[in-house]
Amino acid sequence: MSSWEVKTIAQRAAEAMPESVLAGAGYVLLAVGFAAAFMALMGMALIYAERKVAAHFQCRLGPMRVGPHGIFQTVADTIKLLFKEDIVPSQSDKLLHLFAPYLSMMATLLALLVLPMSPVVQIADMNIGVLYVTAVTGFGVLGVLLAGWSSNNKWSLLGAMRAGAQIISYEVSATMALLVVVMFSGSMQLSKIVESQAEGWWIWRAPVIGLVSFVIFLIASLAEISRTPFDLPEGESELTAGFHTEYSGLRFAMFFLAEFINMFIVAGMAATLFLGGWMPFHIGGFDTFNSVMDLLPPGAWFSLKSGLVVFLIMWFRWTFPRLRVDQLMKLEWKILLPIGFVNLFAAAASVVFGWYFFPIR
Amino acid sequence: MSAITVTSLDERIRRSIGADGGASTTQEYFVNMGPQHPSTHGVLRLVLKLDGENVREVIPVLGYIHRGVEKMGEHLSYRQFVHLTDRLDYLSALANNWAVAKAVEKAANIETNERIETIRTIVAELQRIASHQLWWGVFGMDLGAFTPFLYGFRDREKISDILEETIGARLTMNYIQPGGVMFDIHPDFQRKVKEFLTYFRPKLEEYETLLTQNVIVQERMRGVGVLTAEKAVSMGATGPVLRASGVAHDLRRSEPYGVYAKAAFDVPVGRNGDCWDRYWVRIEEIRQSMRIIEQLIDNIPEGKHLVVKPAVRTKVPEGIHYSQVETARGIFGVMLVSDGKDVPYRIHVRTPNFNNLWTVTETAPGWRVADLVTIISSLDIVVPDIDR
Amino acid sequence: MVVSESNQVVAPPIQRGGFFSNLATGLKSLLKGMGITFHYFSRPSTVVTQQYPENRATLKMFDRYRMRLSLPHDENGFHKCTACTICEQACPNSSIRIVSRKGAVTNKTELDRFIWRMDSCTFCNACVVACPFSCLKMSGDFECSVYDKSLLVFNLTRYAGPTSTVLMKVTDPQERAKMWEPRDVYSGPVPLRGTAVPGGGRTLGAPEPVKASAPVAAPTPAPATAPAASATALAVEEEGGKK
Amino acid sequence: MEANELISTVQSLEPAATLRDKVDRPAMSVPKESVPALMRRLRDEPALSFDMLCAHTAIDWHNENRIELVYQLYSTKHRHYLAVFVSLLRDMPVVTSVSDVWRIAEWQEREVYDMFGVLYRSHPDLRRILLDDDWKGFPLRKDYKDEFMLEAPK
Repeated sequence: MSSWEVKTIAQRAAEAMPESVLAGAGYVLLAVGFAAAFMALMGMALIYAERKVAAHFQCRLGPMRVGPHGIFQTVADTIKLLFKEDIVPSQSDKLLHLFAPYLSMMATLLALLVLPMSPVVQIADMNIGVLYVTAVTGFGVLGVLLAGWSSNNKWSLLGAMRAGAQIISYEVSATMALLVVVMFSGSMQLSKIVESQAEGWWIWRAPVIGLVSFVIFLIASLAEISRTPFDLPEGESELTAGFHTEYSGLRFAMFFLAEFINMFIVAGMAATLFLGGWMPFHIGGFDTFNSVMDLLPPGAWFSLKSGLVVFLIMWFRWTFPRLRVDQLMKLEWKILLPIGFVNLFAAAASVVFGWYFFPIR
Repeated sequence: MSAITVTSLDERIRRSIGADGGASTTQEYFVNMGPQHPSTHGVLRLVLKLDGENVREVIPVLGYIHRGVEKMGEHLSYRQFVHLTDRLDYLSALANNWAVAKAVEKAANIETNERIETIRTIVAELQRIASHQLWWGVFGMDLGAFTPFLYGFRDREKISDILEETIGARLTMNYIQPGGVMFDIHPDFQRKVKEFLTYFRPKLEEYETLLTQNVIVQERMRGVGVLTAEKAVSMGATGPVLRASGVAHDLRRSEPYGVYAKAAFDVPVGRNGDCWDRYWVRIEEIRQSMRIIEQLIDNIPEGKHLVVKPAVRTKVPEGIHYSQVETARGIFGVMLVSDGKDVPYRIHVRTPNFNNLWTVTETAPGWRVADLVTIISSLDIVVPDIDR
Repeated sequence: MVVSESNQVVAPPIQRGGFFSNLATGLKSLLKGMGITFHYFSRPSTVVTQQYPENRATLKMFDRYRMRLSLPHDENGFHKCTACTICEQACPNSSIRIVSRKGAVTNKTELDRFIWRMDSCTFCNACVVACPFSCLKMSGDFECSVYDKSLLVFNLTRYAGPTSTVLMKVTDPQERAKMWEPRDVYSGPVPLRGTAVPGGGRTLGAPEPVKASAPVAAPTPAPATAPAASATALAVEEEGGKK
Repeated sequence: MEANELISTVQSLEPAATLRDKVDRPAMSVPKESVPALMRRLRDEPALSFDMLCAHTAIDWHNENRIELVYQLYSTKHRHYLAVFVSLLRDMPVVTSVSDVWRIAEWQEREVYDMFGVLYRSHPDLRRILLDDDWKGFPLRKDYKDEFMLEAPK
């Protein structure tokens, strides 16, 4: 590894750009291509995982027919979706209707770019990484709102409005939880945050505070990506399919994919910020233990951790019912936000007085 | 005499919009919930007047699965009519069969024996449990939790198998006939029912943990869709819906038929008539039904399973004959108008869901769309039973 | 208006306390629910799914399971139906049509065709129960899907002729053979009781023009061990062969 | 309340009420003029308190040229039943609605209108309930015919 300098693709692009625009553009294309391919593959894998996990929660087997244990089921479904007729309602706002799924997808793609999946697999490493992720995930609500509005369907509009209110509200709490980690690690750069957890993960290193902010982050992010128990924008039993009622074929697949990749991003962010990212499980001082833990490559650690969070999210989905709109708002403004505030103050105090295990040397 | 005008649905909606054509109420809009909607449980259509998410008015529109059962009944013999009642409330097929059988037996003076009545009671109670299991699963799904649906169906499957072994059908059973039951119970019946009871008891506790005690479910149900006792009675609601409002009217208790008089059981009643009470009453009814079965299953007396030859067309003396039974959803009543032939002159079925449905027009306004789903689900509606 | 009599149980109210106790009980209830779902997730033995077409070998229907009506033929290939039409009268939706004929030798009414319309049958079992000679049975064969509704009209008898009792009294095989003649799959129109189905100009009993899609050959009443009726639509026959 | 007692109480409320025989529960025939007032008394009289209208339907006596309405009443308080019969002319079946006595009557009367063509005076929302608004005829009448109907089986 020593001969090969660790650089993100974005860095390489930036370096290449002054000399040759073409080379820079090539790197950008490489980055986008990588992200898009990753999205498609990860999306399929997640959908398959979701179906299997759901099935086993419900005493079922799930897809079993296409390939051994149905592993090619999502491939078959993808092919089906690609060939399906793309229906645009005649009374809809056609331009926005066509455009909305891309907007939703774009937000997901942009967030994916900064996720540090291992020290070498990170497309861009910004110094404002946390802020950037918060910003672009908030962008996704636009796609949902436009989809609901342009469909010219009352159920869609209801779903979109629910989504708008929900995502904007819960962003406050999610950011509040993120701030705790930013405070602890003293940086917004995601790679730095990961490195700051070499001695121990923030979820347990800062007693209680880390755990509380992890829980808040998880709940708020679930609401942001509208997964059960916060799947009101889609609320199958209430709004049939919510904002994407009028979508079919490829465009529906885009919403679907964005939803699942968002889940991965939430899991990845949770792993990065609270569970040490690609860092192996280390305990400060126990060197033998730490070296054993190092045997697993960083990428595997990241997958393991984010996989765990993904499983947790699915577990929630297949256990809990849905909240009502007013209860959703109550949970955010009356429960999560006060707790988040108190937690933030506690975090500030603990940073000032160094109240955590293995203080930064 | 002033002229009586017959209006139409369009007229009704126009009236709901208001005299000014909606100019002053720009906030409100109408949506169709159904006939194809995941939580209207079939082809029920509700025209909703909404203000944002808030329900202002509910106009149920019926008839999408009207099959004219009463008209068909005028051409079928009493024994043939039984199989049509399977298709009304298909989750209480046995209880519906029983209502017709009871009416014919009472009218034609057919004496059934103890064995027949015990078998009828046991299978009807088994089906009540199955119906409530299905409802529990669907209720969970309407609230957004998909898993209870599968658990409910998984356990209902056990009952379906038991009934299938004896009856030969899983849904449209046509088992209880005037003058007996179609088959005697299968030799394994008693053992399997006992096995089911031991299997299901811990599962019911799981149901409680998964939904009843879940804080989200409780908050979704608490105080939602309150139906006062006076209104419930005035709207003719029966079954768990009425009992949840605090009126302990249970035909099994007030006019025992079958061998209900022999079994000890409690009638669950609610306090406020909200969704929570309706939910709780049904869960408790599962327990009580299991109690009834437990008491009866070992005491099935010997005897014939059919006292009238099935090839004989039963003639019913002239007059009007009633019978009512308590199905899983309420009182199912049959009125036979006979002119002395073996075919009814007119047959009227009073179905519980028809009356129960209309309480939604009273309870839903003021709540949100999500609550409307909860309320409909807590009424446990079977649409073919409404439309007949 | 809570009527409190004996033998009644009244719904418990939902208990709610202060902010923190609500939070604690709420979280606890959620975790308990997750415990239940995880219990099933972690135990693959609790899976109840049946892999249907694959498990055909082990899938056994109950004896009383009501599907395909059949007119069981005994080991000699003869049935017990006397064409008394009681089942026809018992059928609530006119799914049964008994076509009888004057016997060539006996000069008595005997069964020519037993036509059963699966497309209008509700499997209510009324015919089976009503049959005074117990010659009908609802078999457990439930794989009856076909692409053409007209394939759902079955002729349940394999021969036109008297019952097995009458036939077995005649000891001479030559004489016996004169008394019955084979009947094949029926594919013509079937009148409902009291009215004719529009479009069908043909009458029952008359030789039918054989449709291209309809199965032509019919098994002769050979000594068959299978109790199922001969009249099996082609598609079903193929399905059965795969089992 | 016992059947005889019940009948005499009703007769004291409405002298024109007569016993309807060949019914297996207490049944009274009352003239159609007395319907809303009598029904209200039946509901409000403490000794009767028929607070539930279990079912409301009609019978078409085609040969006698009349339609007979049936109101099946139940009292959740006293747990007794009463069936009230009202005869109407088949050609002009008009009766006053009882929907302000029992809420459910509003929909049950709509069904009777839908199936028998009985018109209800002062009904808040009289329209068809199970059939389409533009349906012709009233199907549960004995002489109803349409092109979908098969002949009655012999």
